[in-house]
Amino acid sequence: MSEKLFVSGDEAVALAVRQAKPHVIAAYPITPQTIVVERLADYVEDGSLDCQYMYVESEHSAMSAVIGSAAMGARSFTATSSQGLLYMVEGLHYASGSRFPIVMMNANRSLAAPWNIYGDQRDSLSQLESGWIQLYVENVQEAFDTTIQAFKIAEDPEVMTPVMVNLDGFVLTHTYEPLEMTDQAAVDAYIPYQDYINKLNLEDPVSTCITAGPTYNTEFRYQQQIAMLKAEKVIDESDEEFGRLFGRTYGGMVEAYQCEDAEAILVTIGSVTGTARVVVDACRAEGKKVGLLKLRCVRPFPTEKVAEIVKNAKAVGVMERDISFGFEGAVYSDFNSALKQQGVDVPTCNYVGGLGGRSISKEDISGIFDALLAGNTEKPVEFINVRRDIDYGA
Amino acid sequence: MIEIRWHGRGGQGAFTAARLLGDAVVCDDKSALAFPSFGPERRGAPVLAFTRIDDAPIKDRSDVVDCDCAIVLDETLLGAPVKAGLKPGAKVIINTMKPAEVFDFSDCEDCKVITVDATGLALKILGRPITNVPLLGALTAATELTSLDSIYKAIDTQLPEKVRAKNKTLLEETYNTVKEAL
Amino acid sequence: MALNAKTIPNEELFYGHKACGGCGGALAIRLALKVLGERSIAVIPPNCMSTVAFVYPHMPLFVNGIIPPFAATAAVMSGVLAGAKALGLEDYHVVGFAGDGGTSDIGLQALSGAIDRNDKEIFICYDNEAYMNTGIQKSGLTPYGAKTTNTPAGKNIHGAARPKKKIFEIIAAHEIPYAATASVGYPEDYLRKLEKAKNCDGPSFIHVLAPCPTGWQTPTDISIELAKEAVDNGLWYLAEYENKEFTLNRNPKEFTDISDYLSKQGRFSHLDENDIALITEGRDETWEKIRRDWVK
Amino acid sequence: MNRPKLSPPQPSGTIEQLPMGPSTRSGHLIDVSSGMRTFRPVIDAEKCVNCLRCFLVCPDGTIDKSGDILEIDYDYCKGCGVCAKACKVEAITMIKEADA
Repeated sequence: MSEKLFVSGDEAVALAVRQAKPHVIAAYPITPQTIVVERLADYVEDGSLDCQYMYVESEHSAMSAVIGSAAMGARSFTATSSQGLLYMVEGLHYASGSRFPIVMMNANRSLAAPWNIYGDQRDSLSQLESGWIQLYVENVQEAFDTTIQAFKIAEDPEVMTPVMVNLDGFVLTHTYEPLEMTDQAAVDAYIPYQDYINKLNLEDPVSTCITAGPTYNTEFRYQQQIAMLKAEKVIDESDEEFGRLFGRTYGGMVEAYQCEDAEAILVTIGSVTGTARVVVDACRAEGKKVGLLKLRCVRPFPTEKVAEIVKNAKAVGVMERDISFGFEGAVYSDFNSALKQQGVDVPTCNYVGGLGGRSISKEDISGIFDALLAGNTEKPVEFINVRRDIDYGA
Repeated sequence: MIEIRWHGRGGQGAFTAARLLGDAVVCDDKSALAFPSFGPERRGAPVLAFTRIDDAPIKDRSDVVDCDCAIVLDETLLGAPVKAGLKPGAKVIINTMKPAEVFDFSDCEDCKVITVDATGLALKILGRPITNVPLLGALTAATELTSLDSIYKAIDTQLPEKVRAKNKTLLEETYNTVKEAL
Repeated sequence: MALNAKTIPNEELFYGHKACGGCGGALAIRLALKVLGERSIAVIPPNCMSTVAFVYPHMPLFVNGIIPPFAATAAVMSGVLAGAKALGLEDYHVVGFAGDGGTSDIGLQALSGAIDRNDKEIFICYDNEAYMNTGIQKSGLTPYGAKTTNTPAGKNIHGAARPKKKIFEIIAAHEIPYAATASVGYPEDYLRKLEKAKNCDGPSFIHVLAPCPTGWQTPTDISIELAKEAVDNGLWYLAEYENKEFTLNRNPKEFTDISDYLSKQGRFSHLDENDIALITEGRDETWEKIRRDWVK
Repeated sequence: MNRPKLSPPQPSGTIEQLPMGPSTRSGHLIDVSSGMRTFRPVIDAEKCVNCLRCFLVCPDGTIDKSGDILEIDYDYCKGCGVCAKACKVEAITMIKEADA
């Protein structure tokens, strides 16, 4: 019988990591990820988690340490956020290029300057090119379930690519919600530890993370691309199998909610999806044909799936807590490119909001649906709720 | 959906109360979200915490704008933020020795003020002026959102073992005090 | 059994590499691996040695090896140790070979952290006194007066303006179980220190002077000899730190001529009498202190 | 001579046969270093007193001490001359590669 708990997103991740039984955990504290590393330290202290828990002096060293442990073939976990993720960036590429199946939790948080500890997704979305699989979750239960799935995806022999599980800072990391735990024995069976070949070996020495010049570099890179593309199927299948075992499933790469006959579809990532569901239900009750496309995975990008889902819509909005200054949101660029690749011609709009922790309200979202339904898609990139008249009392 | 707003100062345990309430209603097979006003507030600074309660799983993650109930852990916090966004018929529970009549909420439609000397009760039972659990007792007495039994269960999972028994006593005593007064 | 040319193994574990002829760094790694053995895991950050050890598919390193991020030699070593420990592996040594910059500049934070964790790793700084891999730029261990490509020597600037960081003392200040300085010009002393590091039950650090004929602008055949001269003339010293005490291993009664050492190297060819006087003064100041504090 | 040998090149294959990630077995030599040499050291076995100083200081480890006399692996000797300088009995001479 599964246990029902009332925990925060950070705690859920720590509980999931405990069930995944990593050999090595190395992490450096940063708000709003801190509780993950605190809880994991507690589990090591109380004996409920048997692993090498490393106190490191920086995120750069945290990532480097799990690169070292993964190079030995040890299941390895780290967690970070925001500036910490950026401080790790060099290591992200070492890890993905070396094909080490590291799992990392990232608490999505804004980037300085201006300094801000609150949630947006500019940290992880700035790392789409890092070679990591990027998963985004909507609620605390999904954070738990996806963290367990992440180990399966990363360690799949066809994938062997590190996975970043992203939780919106505070809105998910610090919000308490009901959580159904999974049975430990079933998790053990779902993600059994398996040895891998690109690790160091005392009996038959290996050189890893080595140099590959122009003669071989392209081929190693091509392998990475193939592995990422194969990951798409593995992400879907891992979620399906999880559903069979534990009764919860999230649609794999994407989830289409009320999209079948939808005239206007909003694409969302992360926790805002929940609020958007409420708005979709309300709009539907009023007879408005709107739908929601939740991107659960941004790398690899679900090109064919998104095109298939939105192809009959009249307008699509892409909402993201991110902006590539001077252009548009990174996910919007990807999304448009996916449609173009797939020959789908639907007007699209980019809604940039939720920056630095600003709440995205139901009214914001219903306003977007109304605009999309009315065909107001002339302005491709729109900042939501920019306060042009600043009231310093507010 | 029922939305509760807790007004406290950093260190008073407003968020713990929000969490205990959430956990308790989850024990009742309802759904709940509990979250603090996120931020780097230090001890003593005014803080907010929220509990959202519903029968169905809660998906809405936008900020709480209007609330069904505002709970004030310390009467010095009374002011505009407490009055903001009260739904018609909202309940305001205030930790004070004064009677409810002295608090003017006439500008809030059908608002009902309930007062309780939570500090006094806490000093008597805990020996410390920690008012979050007694105010949860007062809220339960005033709203019956959950039961004392469910809060006991929540206390068992959310609070450290050594403070559980006294907090349960304090909870019950405040609950009874408010019930009698109503 | 003392380690020397007769007793160390004939087998080579770093062989066929494409380091420059006369490379002191290559000798430092070669000798270290002879002492540490084939169950070593070598962590070599981006530097000359990883450049010559790891170019696929030519693999001159005969033990396990990995290139860590430049700043993170010690952190990757810690991770390797943690992984090995968690997987129950036994009988191995984790050794890092970082250059002077990879130790005293960009690698210092991770090294400090690893020592603080008391991780049993052997960190070897092969010091050729500049960033040679990128084309000879000043590092924290470039000595006063050395001409590098970013501390040029001309009328206004006479090469590097500051003396070497005292990285051995910085590491010792962590109260590390074992730290030593060494020189490839005194290989038996270096071998003895490697053996101590190998048997040390905690982090250990060896700072070994390893001349670079290319960066020092010298003929290849004198590079190992120069490493000996640097000790004999007092510009380098052989010392150890263990049980929270410093020991000076070699205390020359008289120093050999500094000018002779400097004049053999193109990087010092611009130095005038004033510069040499300053270098001599710096040396004497250092020795006054270490003789006072490190000689029992 | 007890020194690693040049390994035959790996047989050609498909991209699938490349190792996963840039990793491969350590200790695999596909090239020699003799091309880096202008001079080569030659040991006069008569003069050699077998002190092994040259073996000790060779940065490339190309002097093999396992036999009755020291042998140099000319596949990997770069001709740096460190051994000749280190030899106290002047048993090692550097001769021009062209004259060898």
